[in-house]
Amino acid sequence: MMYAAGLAGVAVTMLLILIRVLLGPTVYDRILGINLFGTKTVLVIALLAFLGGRTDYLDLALTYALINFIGTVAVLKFMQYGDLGWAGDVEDDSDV
Amino acid sequence: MSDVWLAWLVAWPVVMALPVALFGRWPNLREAISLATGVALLVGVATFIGPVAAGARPSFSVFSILPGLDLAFALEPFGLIFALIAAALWPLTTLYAAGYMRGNDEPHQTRFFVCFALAISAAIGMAFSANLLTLFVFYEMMTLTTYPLVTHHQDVESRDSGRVYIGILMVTSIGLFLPAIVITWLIAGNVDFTPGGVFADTGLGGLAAMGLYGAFIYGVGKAAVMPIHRWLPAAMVAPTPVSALLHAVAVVKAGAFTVLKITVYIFGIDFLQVTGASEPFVWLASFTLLAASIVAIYCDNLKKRLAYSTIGQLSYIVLGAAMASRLGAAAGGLHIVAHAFGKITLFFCAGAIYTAVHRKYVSQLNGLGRAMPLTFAAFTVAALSLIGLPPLAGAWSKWYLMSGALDVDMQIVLGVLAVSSLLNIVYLLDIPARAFFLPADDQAPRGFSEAPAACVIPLMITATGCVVLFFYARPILDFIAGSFGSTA
Amino acid sequence: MFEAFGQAGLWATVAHALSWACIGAGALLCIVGGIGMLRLPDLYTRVHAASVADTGGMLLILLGLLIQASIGLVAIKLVLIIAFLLITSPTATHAMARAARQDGVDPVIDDDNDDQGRTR
Amino acid sequence: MITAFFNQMPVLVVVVPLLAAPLCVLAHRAFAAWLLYVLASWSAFGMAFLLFVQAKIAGQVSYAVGDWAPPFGIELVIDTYSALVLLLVTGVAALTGIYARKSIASEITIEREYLVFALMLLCLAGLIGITVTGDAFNLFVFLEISSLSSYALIAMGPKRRALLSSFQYLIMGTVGGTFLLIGIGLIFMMTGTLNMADLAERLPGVYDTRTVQAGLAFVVVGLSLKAALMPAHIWLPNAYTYAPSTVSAFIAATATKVAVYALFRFVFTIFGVGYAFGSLPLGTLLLTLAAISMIAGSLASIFQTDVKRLLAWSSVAQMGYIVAGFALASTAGVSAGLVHLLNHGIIKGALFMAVGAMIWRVRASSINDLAGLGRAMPLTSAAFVVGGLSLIGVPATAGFISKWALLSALFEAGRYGVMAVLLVASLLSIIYVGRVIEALYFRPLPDDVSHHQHGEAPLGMQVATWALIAINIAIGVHATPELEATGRAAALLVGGGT
Amino acid sequence: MREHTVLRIVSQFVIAPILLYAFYVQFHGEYSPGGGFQAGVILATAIILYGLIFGVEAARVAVPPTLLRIGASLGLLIYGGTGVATILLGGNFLDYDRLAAHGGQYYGLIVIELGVGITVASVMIAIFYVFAGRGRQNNPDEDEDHGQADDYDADDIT
Amino acid sequence: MTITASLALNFGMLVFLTAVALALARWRHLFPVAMLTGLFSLLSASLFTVLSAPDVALTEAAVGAGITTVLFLATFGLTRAREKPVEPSRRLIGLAVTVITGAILIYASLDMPHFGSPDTPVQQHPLRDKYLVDSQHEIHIPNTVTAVLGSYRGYDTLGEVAVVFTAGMGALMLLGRGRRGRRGRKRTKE
Repeated sequence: MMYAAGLAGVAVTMLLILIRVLLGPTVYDRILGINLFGTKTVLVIALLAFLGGRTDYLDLALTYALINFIGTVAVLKFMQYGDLGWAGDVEDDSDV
Repeated sequence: MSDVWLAWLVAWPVVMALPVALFGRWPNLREAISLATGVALLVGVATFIGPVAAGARPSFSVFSILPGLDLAFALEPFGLIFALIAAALWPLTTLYAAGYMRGNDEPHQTRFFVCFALAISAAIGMAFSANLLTLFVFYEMMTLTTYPLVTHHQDVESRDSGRVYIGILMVTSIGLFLPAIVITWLIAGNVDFTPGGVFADTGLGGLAAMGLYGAFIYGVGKAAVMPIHRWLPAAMVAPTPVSALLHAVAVVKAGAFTVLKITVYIFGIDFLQVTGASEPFVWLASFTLLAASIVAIYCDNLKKRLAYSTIGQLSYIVLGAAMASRLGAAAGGLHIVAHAFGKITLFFCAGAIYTAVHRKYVSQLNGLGRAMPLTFAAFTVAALSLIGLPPLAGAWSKWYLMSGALDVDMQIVLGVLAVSSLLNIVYLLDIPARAFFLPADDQAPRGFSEAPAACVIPLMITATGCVVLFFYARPILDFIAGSFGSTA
Repeated sequence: MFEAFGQAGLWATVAHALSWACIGAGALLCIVGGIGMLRLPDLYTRVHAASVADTGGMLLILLGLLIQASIGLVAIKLVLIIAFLLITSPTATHAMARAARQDGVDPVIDDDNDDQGRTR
Repeated sequence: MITAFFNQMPVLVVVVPLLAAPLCVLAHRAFAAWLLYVLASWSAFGMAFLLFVQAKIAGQVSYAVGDWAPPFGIELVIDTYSALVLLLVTGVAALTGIYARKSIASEITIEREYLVFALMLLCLAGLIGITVTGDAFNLFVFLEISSLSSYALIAMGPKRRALLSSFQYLIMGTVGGTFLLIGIGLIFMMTGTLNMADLAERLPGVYDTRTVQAGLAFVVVGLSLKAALMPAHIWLPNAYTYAPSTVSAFIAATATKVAVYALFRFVFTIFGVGYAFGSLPLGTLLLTLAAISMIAGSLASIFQTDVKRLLAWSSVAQMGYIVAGFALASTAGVSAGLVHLLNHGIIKGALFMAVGAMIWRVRASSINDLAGLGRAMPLTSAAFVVGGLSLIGVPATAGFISKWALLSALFEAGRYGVMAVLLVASLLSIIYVGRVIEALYFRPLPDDVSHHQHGEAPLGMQVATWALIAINIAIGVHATPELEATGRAAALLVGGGT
Repeated sequence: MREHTVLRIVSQFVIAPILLYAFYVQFHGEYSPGGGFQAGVILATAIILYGLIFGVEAARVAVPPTLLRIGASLGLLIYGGTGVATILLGGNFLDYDRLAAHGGQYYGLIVIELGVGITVASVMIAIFYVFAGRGRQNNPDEDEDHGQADDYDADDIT
Repeated sequence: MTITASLALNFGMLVFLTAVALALARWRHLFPVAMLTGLFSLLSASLFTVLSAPDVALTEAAVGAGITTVLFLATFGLTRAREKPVEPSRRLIGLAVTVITGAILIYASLDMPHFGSPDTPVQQHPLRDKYLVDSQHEIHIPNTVTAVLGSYRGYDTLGEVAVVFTAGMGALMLLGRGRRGRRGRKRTKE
């Protein structure tokens, strides 16, 4: 029951995020949304694993948690350089 | 002679085409080989006369092309006659061609002689073939090997003509002949040349038989029944020896021969008589005959006129076949012989005239008779033979054709033949008449100026042949008829 | 489930209640974050709402699950997931916000103007 | 040991080329890769021949991969039908090996030659895999291997358009593959099995479900796309035209043929004649499409100025012939379709090889550029002539046998209309073949052709071309063995399916 | 991307666990979801992340393309070779029971999954290299090529 | 309870998927499209999880969410990131094909066995028992999917590996360095 409730909550959140992704308006909104969506998927799968009693599904959640990051990095890099292979400016250490 | 010799005889010119091709650098050697090959072929074919006359029917199956269908040869009198004509006229033409090609400095002579040999091989193959499929194989081989001869000059005109030539012949053969063979095979289960035909017990209806017969008549484009005759005048762009041997003898006779073979051995005279399947084609042949003759009158180009004459003469043979009478068919066979000698002489003459004085239009021939008496004498003999005057070969074939028509109560054919003979006189005798009786123009050579001997000798021989055949017509007819069943 | 009021039973009940609370709160937090995503005026405020609510919601829900899990592989995996998400999610958000800033997406400062900040 | 080898042949014929491909990549040298290709393709050809004999003796060779009895594991099944197609594919591949060395070298950088051979091996393995498998899904897997590799190979063509045409092929091919997969999925859903024999056993029970009908539709459409049947042909002319010569020859001779093989393997063996042609109007539909293919393909072919494109359009027409034969669903018809499938493979392979040799010489493929080559390259041109005549259906060539068989089958089935269409299409082929031959022989060499452009193609290219031509003529003069084999296959398909 | 200090450091933290996890999926596939394919992809993801952060050239140094070419081939060969080995041991193709008296299937599966993993990882990384390595910024000298791309085959068949 | 939840979840996922798919088709700018495909993968992976297919979900997650997005973006680095407008006629053809395919699929679904019902042909075929029960003592590994893919249908998997290999070699051949320097011309870089 509690898993189902959690699931419902996360699903509603996913809906809201999806609307934001579809609406935009900037690309960053979409990236943010998709990133969040990924996290929510992790939650959904984790909850599903417990709901169905198949805890080995957690592997899936783990995979997501790891891989979702890459998509975001790739998008950001592409947005900044228009290219994925570019090593970047090593000298520029202005950040932080 | 063993039966396997049939296959060897067919292969012989092909084999010998190889040395001809190899020795292209040495024209004398090349042509000697060609000539020797031709003579050997003639001798080889002639050895079969005795056994076949004695009633032997040698046959040889090379291998099966399709299950139940062999590439097979079988000899019967009619095929032997056709083979003999081709084999006999080939060495003559080779001799003539040697003179003509050199006299006119033609290019690609080696290709010419090679293709020539291949075409003869195809003719022999057709003559010997034991079934429709074998015949079709050699029929197509002949079309293909004569195509380079037609386009020999490789200029725009010969290319265009070549297109017409190969186009019509291929379209008709693939489009009509082949399906007709397939259908025959499926209906009769057999496409062997069988005395009495293969359709006897198949329940093939009259109308269907008529359609099938039509598919054959028009499928065999080489028979040049109108309206698919256009290829023949087109082929006249070829050098004259080609026109002489191939488009007066081998190719066109191959067409007529095929039609006769199909009529007699596939449909069977009796079957056609009962069903009346071939009757419409009597009228088509008659129409072709008259129309071609009329066109010929208006042709100024000598070779073209002869070509239309050939179209007309071929229709005699088709007529003989289509009237569904044994005698008519045999007469058609005889006409193949008679016309072969007549028409090759005429073409030889045309070539000789071109070689000697480079003229190819009828209107330019005025008064040349004195300069080239031998040529024009031969021309006259051949023309008279074609018109059908005794004592020349053509007389008999027309006579038997008429008798055959009477046998099957087609009196109107007599009228057609009579009218056509008149037209023949008009367009053929016109030429020697001009040569001998009209005054020559300014450029005409004054003295004796015949073509080279290599050109003149063959045409003299063939002209003599026209006369000699007159006396042997009946034996030939009987020989042919022997295989067609009794002649009434 | 509540077989006896023994030590183990008590612990089970408490754990159950605890995880209920965690998951419920987490789900609620997620929804709040979602609403924030949808309703807040510009990118940066959305980042704020989303990031806080998201990390919190995620943490709570997974904690709720962790409580349910027995010690073992499952628990380790859950911990790993939590660790990863805790590292990567804010990093991604941070990088994104930074990129947006560099790209010139302006925050909406003026309260009267509810327009969404946009340049692209 | 020998027996063991014989028993393992069904899988070895696939595995040898499949594993030769990574070896090519490891070797990383053009020559070594070529050698591997030749070795693998010839040994595959040898095994194909032995399998053909085995199938003839035993009727059907079955092999359980992993020793899991079918339907639990994947079964490889070789009957005469697959053995014949297998012979065609491996034979053409083996000859392509001889042909490829010089041709590839002239069109592709040396650095990536090894990849070309690796991909050709993969393509070969895919095509072989399709023919020998007895499992519906396995067929799809190998179809994907062959398709993927052919996309890449076609894109390697020397012109930039090659990329575009490969992309077009990729789109159509992927759609086709997806449809096939959906179809297989649907019939799996209704039967619970993927093994062909098992499917054939279980499908009759669910014949009247809409799911199975839709499954058939998806399979047929999907494989028709791969086979380039008329409305789905648009990828073919571009793909064949812009691919490297070797690839054109190989793919034109095999890829579409194998797709047709697969299509009718599904239709006859899995769905059954009675269902596809009795209950559903598949026969009429396919015949109509075939007739349209014949006419439209031939017509389009006439107007081409590029020889490769001309041949490609002619292939569209010839696919119509093949499908028309199969679509009759009679023993004679299927046999005729199969005969033409084999013969056309041989003919088109030879023609593309001949054209490839000309391209190797003149670096151009428009008809005008070939003018006068009859003298400069007599042997290659002669090969083209024989191949062209075969396409027309002149006797003593394989094309004649096909035409004979097809005409008989159509007449027997009373399909006079299709018969007429076939004849008209053949007549059109006279025109397009004639145009090329005329250019080769009866037009002079252009004046600006420098002397080094004279001369024949390298020996390897000629040997391969003439080998195919020789087979072509051999079939033409003695087709009895071929017709017996196809007749056997047809009897098996038509008789065994119901 | 190196100027993103946070990103860089976090990535360095993340790459190692991803690699570890890939091996877990690879060798634990018999007990939990996943296997060679998934492991290969995850492994590739780690390398790709490295390439994203430090540039493709750096990644090429870490995992050279030659290695990938060999890996891709080797994986397929391992898989097919297992089948050939079973044939040589007297069984049918891929009949793992022949590999060992007991648990042949298990060993067979491990080996072939390894083959799958190697091939998939190599191919995925190789594809990333060829795609990303041809980008606009990474190969400034290839920019001209883009400009003249349309006539690059000017001396080829036209 | 579980069934209802999973049905509701199924339904929800499908609605999400449809929405994303429509957006994918509508958006002209390919950049967000690439991101959306990632999202699409996430959704379908969740769906697979709901359908109890963890192996497929794992693959979808690894490939769809990770690699695909990266590769899409890498491709945009080589091409334009904006879709060229397609002429209406071709769009019409596309629409027709899609509608017809959809219609046939719906037609096909009319006679499909009910979802989750135990008496479907798939459930009743001996294959099911073989794979689900016998495999445990024949192969001795708990993950049936691995057993089926690796052993029972190992030959298919070999084929799939070959597909991957083919794709890799194809990409290497077409895009690898040195494409320009053909026929004797030496490549300039490295």
